[in-house]
Amino acid sequence: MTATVGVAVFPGTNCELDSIHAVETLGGDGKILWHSTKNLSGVDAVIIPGGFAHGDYLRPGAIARFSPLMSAIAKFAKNGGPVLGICNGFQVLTEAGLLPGALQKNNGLKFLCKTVQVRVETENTTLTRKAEKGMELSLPINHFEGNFTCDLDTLNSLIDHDRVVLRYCDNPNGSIDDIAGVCNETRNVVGLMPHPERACDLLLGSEDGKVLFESLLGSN
Amino acid sequence: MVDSLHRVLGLSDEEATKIGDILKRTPNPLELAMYSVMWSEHCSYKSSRLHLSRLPTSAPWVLVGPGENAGVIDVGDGIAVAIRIESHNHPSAIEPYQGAATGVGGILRDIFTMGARPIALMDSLRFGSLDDARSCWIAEGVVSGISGYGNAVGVPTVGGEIDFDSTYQGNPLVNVLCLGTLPKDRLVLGRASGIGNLAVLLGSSTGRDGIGGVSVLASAGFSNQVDVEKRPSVQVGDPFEEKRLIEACLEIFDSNLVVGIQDLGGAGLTCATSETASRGGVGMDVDISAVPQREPGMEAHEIMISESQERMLAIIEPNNLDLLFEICAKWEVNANVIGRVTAGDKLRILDRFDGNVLAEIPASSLHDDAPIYDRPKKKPEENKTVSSEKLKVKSDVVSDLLSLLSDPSWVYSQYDHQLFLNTVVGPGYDATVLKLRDPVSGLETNKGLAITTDGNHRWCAVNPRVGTKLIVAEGVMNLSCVGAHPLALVNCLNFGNPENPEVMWELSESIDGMAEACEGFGIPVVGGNVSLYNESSGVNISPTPIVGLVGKIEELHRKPPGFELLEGNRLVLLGPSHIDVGGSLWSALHGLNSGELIDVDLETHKVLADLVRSLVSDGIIDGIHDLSAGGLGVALAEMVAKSKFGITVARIPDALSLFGEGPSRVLVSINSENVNELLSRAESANIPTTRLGLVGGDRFIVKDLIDVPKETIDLAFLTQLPNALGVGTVSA
Amino acid sequence: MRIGLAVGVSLVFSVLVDVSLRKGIADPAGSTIERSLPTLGFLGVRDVGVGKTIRFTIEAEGEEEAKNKVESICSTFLTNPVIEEAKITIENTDQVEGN
Amino acid sequence: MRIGLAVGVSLVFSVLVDVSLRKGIADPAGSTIERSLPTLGFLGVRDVGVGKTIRFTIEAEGEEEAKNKVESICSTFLTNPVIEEAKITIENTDQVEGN
Ligand SMILES: Nc1ncnc2c1ncn2[C@@H]1O[C@H](COP(=O)(O)OP(=O)(O)O)[C@@H](O)[C@H]1O
Ligand SMILES: [Mg+2]
Repeated sequence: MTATVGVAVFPGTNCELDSIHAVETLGGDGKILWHSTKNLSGVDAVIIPGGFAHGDYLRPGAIARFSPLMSAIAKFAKNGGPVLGICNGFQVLTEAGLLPGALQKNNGLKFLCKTVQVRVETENTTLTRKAEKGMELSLPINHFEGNFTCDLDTLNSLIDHDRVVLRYCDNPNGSIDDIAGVCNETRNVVGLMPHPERACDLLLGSEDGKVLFESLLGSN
Repeated sequence: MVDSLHRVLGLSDEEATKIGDILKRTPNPLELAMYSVMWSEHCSYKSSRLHLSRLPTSAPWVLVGPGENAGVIDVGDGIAVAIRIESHNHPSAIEPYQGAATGVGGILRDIFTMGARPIALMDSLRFGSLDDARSCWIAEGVVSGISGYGNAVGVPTVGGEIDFDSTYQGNPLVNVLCLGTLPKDRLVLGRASGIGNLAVLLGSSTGRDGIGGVSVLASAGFSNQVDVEKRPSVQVGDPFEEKRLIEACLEIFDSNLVVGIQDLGGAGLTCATSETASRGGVGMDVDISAVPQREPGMEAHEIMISESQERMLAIIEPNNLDLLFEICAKWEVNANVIGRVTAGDKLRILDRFDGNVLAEIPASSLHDDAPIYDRPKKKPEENKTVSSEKLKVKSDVVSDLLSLLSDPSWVYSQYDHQLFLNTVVGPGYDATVLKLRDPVSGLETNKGLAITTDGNHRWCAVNPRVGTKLIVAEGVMNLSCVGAHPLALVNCLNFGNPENPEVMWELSESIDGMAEACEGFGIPVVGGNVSLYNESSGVNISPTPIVGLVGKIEELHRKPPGFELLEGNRLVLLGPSHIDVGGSLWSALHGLNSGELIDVDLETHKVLADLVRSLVSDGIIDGIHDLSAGGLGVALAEMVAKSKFGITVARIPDALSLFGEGPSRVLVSINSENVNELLSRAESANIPTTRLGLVGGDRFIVKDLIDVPKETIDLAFLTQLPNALGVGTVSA
Repeated sequence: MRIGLAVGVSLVFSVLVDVSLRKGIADPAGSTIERSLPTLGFLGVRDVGVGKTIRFTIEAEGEEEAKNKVESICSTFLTNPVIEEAKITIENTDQVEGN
Repeated sequence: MRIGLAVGVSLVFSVLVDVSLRKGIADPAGSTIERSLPTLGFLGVRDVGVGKTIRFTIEAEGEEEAKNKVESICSTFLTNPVIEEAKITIENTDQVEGN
């Protein structure tokens, strides 16, 4: 079965082709979804990829979340469709209220591009069902605003409901409770700061992202 | 009044007279302003053009040489590569973040102007010493600016250089290189042709940005204490606008809508309109009222020379206008028809298309008639030779080694260096390796591109001719270390005030050295940039030519060795043993900047480069690093700091052998089983070898000289930059 | 409210939105500045907080309408209520604009 | 200046630095926000400018010293006067602190 994955593109998005490449390496079909459309044309899953939607002006994701495409994605998610937000995509999802919390500037106020170790904290999401809890993955991060924050009640509820999807082994950016990725209540919407699409090729350093895309592709 | 206006604008009396002769009348102030920006050093290369013509520029694979916005070479498989390097030194001195950011924006436009998608940036940076607070502030801001713009515009910064030396106090260097790929048949050139065609301005509106920036900022030195109010207005970059502009332009090229296109850089509209017209052998009418303006009340000359960022000028046939508008609307890029291609050779500036003529100039005179100066040259007094004896007495080997180590990862971890999934070897090694993909389909070709930037002002200060040869040689060896052979070179010549005969001599010598090396290695120079007047408070910087080399890897099926040291590896030094302290990093550490430079034997260097390339591509060695600044000691320590093991080496009798610098030397780490293969290959190539020692343990041991824990090396390497620069500013 | 304005004619208000982080939300920018100041030789600085301002002009028929409009722009767009709060200042610029 | 304070005892001042871009300098963030507002359904907004605020407390022996310190922090660290200008507001918090 070939899953078709829609990849959202806002002006300023830049990881769309990389995400499509990863999806296609794993046997899926990638399809660009332009921000002004409301039509998801029957895709099986949606990726909101990394980049700088609308230049990240005001706040990352603040303008993008108003696009027609985002209302379509919200509806898709509400009906149980798998949605993955990577980096800027994670920021868009929090701004849109599809995921809790917010992403602030990194501690140390520097953009960070490097490979980090993250730990899979739950297998029970559309992104991790083929991974194993406790598994460590080597994934690149690439962000200035990746410092996940939320109030204590939200944090406790995330923990109590097993909604922390990934944690950093060595926190690079100050994220609360080392959180690198979270999911929504129904576990079909996942946001994470690391870039799994950059970790699907040994020649580029790591293949650890594959298990995440395999989960997403086989997850409906 | 008008006759002194030309001086205020930076034109000499002779230049003003020449303008009168061209026009056969007295120029009006607008015309004078246009000549002044186009005849500035920055735009006209009036002091360097004569000398640049000595560089070799052709090879069968060169599609476009110097003179266009970027050089373009054929790399096979129907793919071409566009490459260019440019400086943004003076703007970065006063507003580091925006100066560097707009430098990135400018070089990107040079690349996509050619029809190429920019896929990689490199930055070559020079700042005053790390113990100077202002220099640190500048360094921090520049790195943030490159990070802020490059990351957001979505082009990875995959490598570069950074160095600190008091010669750059008050005058930092910010050179940025960009490389793009294009289908060979999509090449677009910056010319207007076809009478009646339209000139369409794409992108940002025009403000009073960098008014006089070209002539004032780039062509005259300034002192450290610039009066805030008198500072020319600084350009602010908008990477989001540029990203949309890139996508819109590439879509416009794919739809075959343009006759020619030109980016707006130095001298803004004046340069773009006159350059496209004169290259196409036509004239152009420009309606300044059609130019969208950011501020009210802008005057004609402000509009014509504004350096507002993120703008392009497309020349199109009128029947393609609607399609062009459609693509621009999709990408939310403003597009306005501001000019018409006319018969004849006149560039006319009008207040409306049927309105008053504000200026009328032969378009080509702004370029072709620009003055060329053969400025006087004078060889400086002979340098006194540094005595290595004196250095030996002064130095403590361990602490010297630790002071010479510096890990640039503090810089490049702020840059997205992975976007587009090409980066096989990222920053931090001898050269960057990218996958070569088909620019249209994105499919891999199983071939690779390698890029490196190199410069060394210490060598060039001692001997600009030999120093420049050595830099080119280093670039060639860096490419070999990742298995690539060189295809083309671009350069940025950062020098002091050309009105100083000694600076002119340095420039001329440096160009001769570059020409000699490029001819010897068979590498064409496909582009470059000259930045003069790098001085502050009357002191010129040391000559700093920077070269960027691009090479090709024919089969990229495994990661090149990198700095890896594996337990049990043997360490072998390849190449001649001739070294000295002249121009070395070690002597600079002790405040000595003179001495002799050992010339590179181009033949030997080529043979070694071939040997190294074959060792790398045949997978015989585990780790490799060419010897450069800091000599053998720094190369060993860098390899140790980047791997898990220590080393024990011998046959290094003294500090001079450890830190001396000489050409054509490469350090390899190799499995003991492969050592004989290595030695026999070296022997048949007639390359001397020295077996240095072993990898293993957790100490850094140079018999009878150094014995410290590996951690000491790691710590010195890792902490130097963060400790000095980590503090930072908050402006972003 | 002015008297005598034709229907559809708007007043122009100038607006300052002063955005700061909610109490209890960590402020990485503020703490980075606070940490760096002593190394630059500036002592005795505490409780650094970094926020942003958005200034603009807005057309409305009156102060009340302006206030409502700005509040709605603020809460839906200019701030992220999960972490930020805003103080709004509105001034009538006395400019009248036709439409 | 208060009377009766022991030597070396400082007052604490609360400071607001309001940083904005100088006139004529391009403001990409402001113009992007302005361009997007109509599509979000908000009309009549113009001249959007984005700036930042830095709030902190500082110890000094008096208002004059506080002012000098803040100005120096501002121009050397918090802003670059080439493109930004800062408005400084200082208030005495009436707190006294030993040192
Ligand atoms: N400013 C910079 N930006 C990005 N990468 C850098 C920068 N400075 C250094 N690097 C990376 O660090 C590595 C080491 O740099 P350098 O010491 O100049 O190398 P070498 O002496 O071998 O030419 C290079 O591979 C380079 O790509
Ligand atoms: Mg090198």
